[in-house]
Amino acid sequence: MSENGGTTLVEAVNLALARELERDPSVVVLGEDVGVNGGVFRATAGLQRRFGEARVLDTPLAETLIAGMSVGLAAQGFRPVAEIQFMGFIHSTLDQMLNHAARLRNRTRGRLTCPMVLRAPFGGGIHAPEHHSESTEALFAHIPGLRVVIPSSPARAYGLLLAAIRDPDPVVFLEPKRIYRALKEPVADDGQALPLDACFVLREGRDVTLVTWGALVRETLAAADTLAGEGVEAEVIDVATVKPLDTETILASVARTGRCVIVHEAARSGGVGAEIAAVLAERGLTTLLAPVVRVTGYDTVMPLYRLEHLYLPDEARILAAVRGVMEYA
Amino acid sequence: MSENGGTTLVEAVNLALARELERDPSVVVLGEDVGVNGGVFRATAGLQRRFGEARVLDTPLAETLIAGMSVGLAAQGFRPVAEIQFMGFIHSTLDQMLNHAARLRNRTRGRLTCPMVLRAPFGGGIHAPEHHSESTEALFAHIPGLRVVIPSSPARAYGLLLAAIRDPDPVVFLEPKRIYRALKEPVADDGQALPLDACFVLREGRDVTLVTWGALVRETLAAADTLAGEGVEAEVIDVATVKPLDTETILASVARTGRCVIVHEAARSGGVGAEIAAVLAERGLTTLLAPVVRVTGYDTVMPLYRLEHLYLPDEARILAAVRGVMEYA
Amino acid sequence: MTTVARFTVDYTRFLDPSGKAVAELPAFARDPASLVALYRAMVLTRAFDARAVALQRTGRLGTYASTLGQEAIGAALGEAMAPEDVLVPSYRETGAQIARGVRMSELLLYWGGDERGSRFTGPREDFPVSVPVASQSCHAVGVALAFRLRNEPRVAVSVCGDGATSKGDFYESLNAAGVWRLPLVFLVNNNQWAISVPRSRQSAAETIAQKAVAAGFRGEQVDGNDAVALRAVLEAAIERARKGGGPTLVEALTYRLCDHTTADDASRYRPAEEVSGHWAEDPVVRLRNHLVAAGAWRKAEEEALLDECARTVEAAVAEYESLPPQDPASLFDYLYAELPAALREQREALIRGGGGDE
Amino acid sequence: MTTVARFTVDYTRFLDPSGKAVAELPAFARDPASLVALYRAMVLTRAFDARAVALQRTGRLGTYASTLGQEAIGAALGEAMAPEDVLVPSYRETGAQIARGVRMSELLLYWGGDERGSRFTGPREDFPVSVPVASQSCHAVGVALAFRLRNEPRVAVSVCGDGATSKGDFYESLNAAGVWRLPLVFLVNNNQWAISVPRSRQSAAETIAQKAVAAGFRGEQVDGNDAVALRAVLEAAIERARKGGGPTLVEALTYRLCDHTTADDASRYRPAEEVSGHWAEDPVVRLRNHLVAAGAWRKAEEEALLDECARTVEAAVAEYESLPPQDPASLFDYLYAELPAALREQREALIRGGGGDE
Ligand SMILES: Cc1ncc(C[n+]2csc(CCOP(=O)(O)OP(=O)(O)O)c2C)c(N)n1
Ligand SMILES: Cc1ncc(C[n+]2csc(CCOP(=O)(O)OP(=O)(O)O)c2C)c(N)n1
Ligand SMILES: [Mg+2]
Ligand SMILES: [Mg+2]
Repeated sequence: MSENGGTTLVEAVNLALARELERDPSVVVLGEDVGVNGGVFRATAGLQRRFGEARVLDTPLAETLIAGMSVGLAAQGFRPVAEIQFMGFIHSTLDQMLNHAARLRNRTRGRLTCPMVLRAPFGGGIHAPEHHSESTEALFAHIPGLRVVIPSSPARAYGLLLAAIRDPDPVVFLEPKRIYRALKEPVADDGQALPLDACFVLREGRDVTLVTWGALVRETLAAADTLAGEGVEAEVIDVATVKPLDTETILASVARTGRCVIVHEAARSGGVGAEIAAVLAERGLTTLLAPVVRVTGYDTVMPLYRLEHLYLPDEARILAAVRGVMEYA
Repeated sequence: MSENGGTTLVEAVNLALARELERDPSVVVLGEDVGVNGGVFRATAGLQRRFGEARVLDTPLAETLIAGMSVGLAAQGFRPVAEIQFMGFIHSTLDQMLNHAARLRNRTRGRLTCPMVLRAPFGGGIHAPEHHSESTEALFAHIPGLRVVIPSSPARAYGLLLAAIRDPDPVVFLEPKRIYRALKEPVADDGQALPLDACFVLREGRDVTLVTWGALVRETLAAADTLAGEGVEAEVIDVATVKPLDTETILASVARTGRCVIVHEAARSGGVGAEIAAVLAERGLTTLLAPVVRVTGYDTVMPLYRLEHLYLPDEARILAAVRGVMEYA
Repeated sequence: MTTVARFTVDYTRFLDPSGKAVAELPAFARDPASLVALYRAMVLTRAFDARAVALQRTGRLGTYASTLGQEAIGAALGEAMAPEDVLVPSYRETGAQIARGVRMSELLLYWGGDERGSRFTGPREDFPVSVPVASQSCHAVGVALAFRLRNEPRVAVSVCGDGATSKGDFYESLNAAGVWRLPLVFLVNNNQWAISVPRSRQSAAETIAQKAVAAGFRGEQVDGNDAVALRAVLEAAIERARKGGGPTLVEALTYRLCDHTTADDASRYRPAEEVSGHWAEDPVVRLRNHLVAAGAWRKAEEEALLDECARTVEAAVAEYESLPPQDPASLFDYLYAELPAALREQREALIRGGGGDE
Repeated sequence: MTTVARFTVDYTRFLDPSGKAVAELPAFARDPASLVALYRAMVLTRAFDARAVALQRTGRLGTYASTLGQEAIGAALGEAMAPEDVLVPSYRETGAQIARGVRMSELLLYWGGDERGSRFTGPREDFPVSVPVASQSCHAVGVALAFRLRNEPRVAVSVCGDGATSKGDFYESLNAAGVWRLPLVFLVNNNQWAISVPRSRQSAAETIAQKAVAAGFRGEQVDGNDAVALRAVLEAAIERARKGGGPTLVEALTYRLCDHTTADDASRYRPAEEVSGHWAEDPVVRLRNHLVAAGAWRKAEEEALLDECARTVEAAVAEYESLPPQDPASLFDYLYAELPAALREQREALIRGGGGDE
């Protein structure tokens, strides 16, 4: 799809949307500027031209409505895939997602269901304006009845988005926009979904387990490479589905390595990393040879872009944390 | 204030509101039905009659507005104390609380500030209708720039609410409605605030640390009594301010006891208990003699009232967890 | 300065409070016998309401929201909607729900704190009660859009109260329905109160109907205690929507003769005289008077009807009370289509009898 | 059926696109010299905008939202508001912000990703830019209520775009302002586009002004490229509000001649001819033509003004670029009045150079 053979993450999103629009007439794409404009990040580029205005709809500027009407469409058997333009504007969907999307099946004992996807680009690092760099996945990850899925590569974006759209329950699908175009890899548009609710072990290692998701998978893998040069073999786990958590994979890995560093961009307190560390403290305690360390955004407001580099965890911080953990006797 | 000398928690809230309305002309109370009706739980009973319609305002039925206009009032030097009728309806304030209330000071480098309080009754156990039993404090506790405060007794409700109103920054103040009237104690209406950002150690003990907040403080204290009869001395910590967390008190306690059970009503995954357990895994690991156990609501939707007793943690579950932790070798 | 846009709001009433026709009746109403069904539905709703309140008072039901004084709305809506249409209700649409085939035992289950009350065996696509006011308007937009996308001649009806019209999601929904000219009717039960907040403190708009002006479509007022007017206006709005004429906002002007819910004590905030004054507008009496005057209803029929309603309601109560509680596992079994592995342990722990905290 | 409410929306224009008066001018405009200030403000805004866009293109500024074609709004608002009033802006009020005394270097700082840009040294109670569209309307309600509670003759002005009027918080704010008859003017910059969504797809309402009908107060349209009309209408609305006459919604009909922001490419979704057609309405040219025709403006003055604006803007750029970046600790130092103990370690770790992850 791209000049030099590879596919970017945002192109993979586009491929997955097109594939499902093609395959399943109940799929509709909706959101602000998703039509003619193809989305402010081009995730929906060309879809309206190809599938028509009835399948790819520009909505009025109203996020609560976007989430709420998706509930209505989904209850009627459609599979709405709604885009929220930036995660900073997703918070007014919380009422609908928590009170309705996540509960419709349970409330009606399965009579009505809510197979919807709420997509949003998230995270910092692209020098964007205020409110355009949020990472608030933990808010959604606390809500029973939801799934929260975060891809970290083009291939996983493709396969996980297919899975999210096909899933019979509501999925919040968060796309790390910092790597929308930063990396390319061959993506076969073969309609093969990847499993939800499962971590991906991206690198095996016996010395320490690095647990992460989204854009920071890149820095974490780079750190693992650097560590390998120092004789430390790090296992790298991409959590991918942060709700519900595949704790078994993480526990099994830490049972082998005895050490765990969790890396995420969101503010530390109450981030998804807290849940992972808590699970280790509950069910992996005896396997721990060192404290569980979190390398995360600070408990501050994401700063405007001039200082955002200070906020974002980077390879150096990951390395420092891992070295600390390794030295721990 | 009450027949038999004691003051209930909801009466203590009322006393604190009246005290601050009296003391500080910049305090205004607003919300749905807070005026003539005195609030659906009577927390604002009599205040409009006493302080007038300019100080105690019924708003239109619009939670986003209630939070957002409070930001405007606060920026103008008022100290709005807004009531959200039930926590189930608080989620549409999240956009305003996260994007504005929590950020106004930071965004303007201190030029404008946001000394507002958003009060809401929360939690289950009163056989209320759907959406009237939520415990979603973790959503707010993840937001940098906010404080989240939860009293667990009439005296602490009084003292902490005074502190919240006097605090120069936004505070989400969550009132455990299950114990609004369930217990009474003498409350001196002396205008003495209690400290924010600090846990209360309600009971000292050397064997295990029980960490909790809100309505479940009662069951936890009861469990501690039962345990004392079995020769287990439990320390009971009421976290009170769940954001920011007073981790020092918790760490110090666990350093002494070596064991920790966390009790909360909210869904387990990503609850505030996760952050506490994570802090123990990071900074208290060597002091832990047993896994950190969480006794919490399930990762399910709070059921309608007929089955809510199955959802709510109770003394039996606390006891079972503590006994498990104590037996751990 | 030139005038670039003009709007009006119309008001419809056919029967005055005494039941006398004040305008030429619509076709369906000229044969008074055809109004009997409307009347019967209102009486049944009132009987159910009274029983539900009584059950709550004796601890056999949870908090309940009566529709006393507002029965004409549900009865008329029940007749105006086609079975294949979809109702998206708030918590005060008991009458319409019954009329559409939700079992009374299901309604009791819902208010009795049991999720099975929302697994309707009747109108399978109707939405369950929405407690967060106005939030359901957005769902109705999605439902109506689904009809449009599938080219089905069906209509969604979203119902909420006067207080709910202050909420942003109400307006977002109106606006979207206008943009897409959706087959969607917004019905507002303007019962003058939102718990303790009177209509005058809820909005400075002279009418609720005019809120549709903001969204570019028709809003109209109707006497909400006049079942004939309600049925006529709702039928017209629904048929217009069905034929591609777009949405309508219908404001039904009525009065909440009851407390907000059984958890409320309205005497704290409104004078008894205001309430008793509104009893003169009682929609049930109004239609009965009309039928009696037309010779279409007699004392014996009234007695038989009351008797029948009492029996129907009693049977529903018996059904409600005979149903064993749900299994504890039900807390988990409807959360997702398939239980995620992460939740298996919690479910097992719950079944074992609570705990299972690791 | 009777009509129970009627509404109209008026439209005001004084100058036609060529600058000719089409109606009797308001008092302030009869002396054309008095319009020069208005004109100068517009030209300065345009100069600033052009420079900001250029800075962005060369990587010296972040994403920027130009106001090209919409300069009359900010200039007129700047004149209509009193210094003690409070502006509650969106991100496209550069003109009004400059007119109210926000330093251009501060504006550059904000768009340059530096929080100090919102610590205005000028209008100290004005709100900073609000990025989440319409959310600021709620703040304006609070500000206006504060004025009312303190009995101050001050007015809040909330500004947003046409797209923002689809959001629920916009409506919640209108409704509350209506209920309390607040000293609050809602100004909508209807530039016909919300990024790629045209006005016609945003709402079926014939005018944005009529959205005020939903809230029970006056809404009016004004030619948003006619600075004279804008000033007249805004002054009247603000003075009415100041005197207790309640809120007004003013819809300024204009056109976004620029891309949405520097991150946008509008050619993807709107034809070049549409844009070039709207250049004929250019508010700057319109007022200049008017002044020139009235003999109140000459070529030399124009040249001097352009020169002066260029120098003023350049000085602001120099000031912006000379400011050293904020201290890393600034990430923590404005979060709370006093840093909570729980954050001390994180702050220290950051100062030490990142990390400090335990
Ligand atoms: C979003 C939301 N906020 C608050 C409540 C609490 N509440 C329940 S009913 C009600 C008043 C609703 O009034 P109205 O819309 O007029 O409907 P009515 O009850 O009169 O039928 C309130 C405030 C709620 N259910 N939802
Ligand atoms: C709540 C929210 N949703 C989405 C966005 C992203 N966004 C920024 S500007 C814009 C369009 C706004 O259009 P309009 O209100 O007409 O203002 P204009 O930009 O034309 O001045 C959108 C969708 C946002 N800033 N806030
Ligand atoms: Mg009402
Ligand atoms: Mg616009």
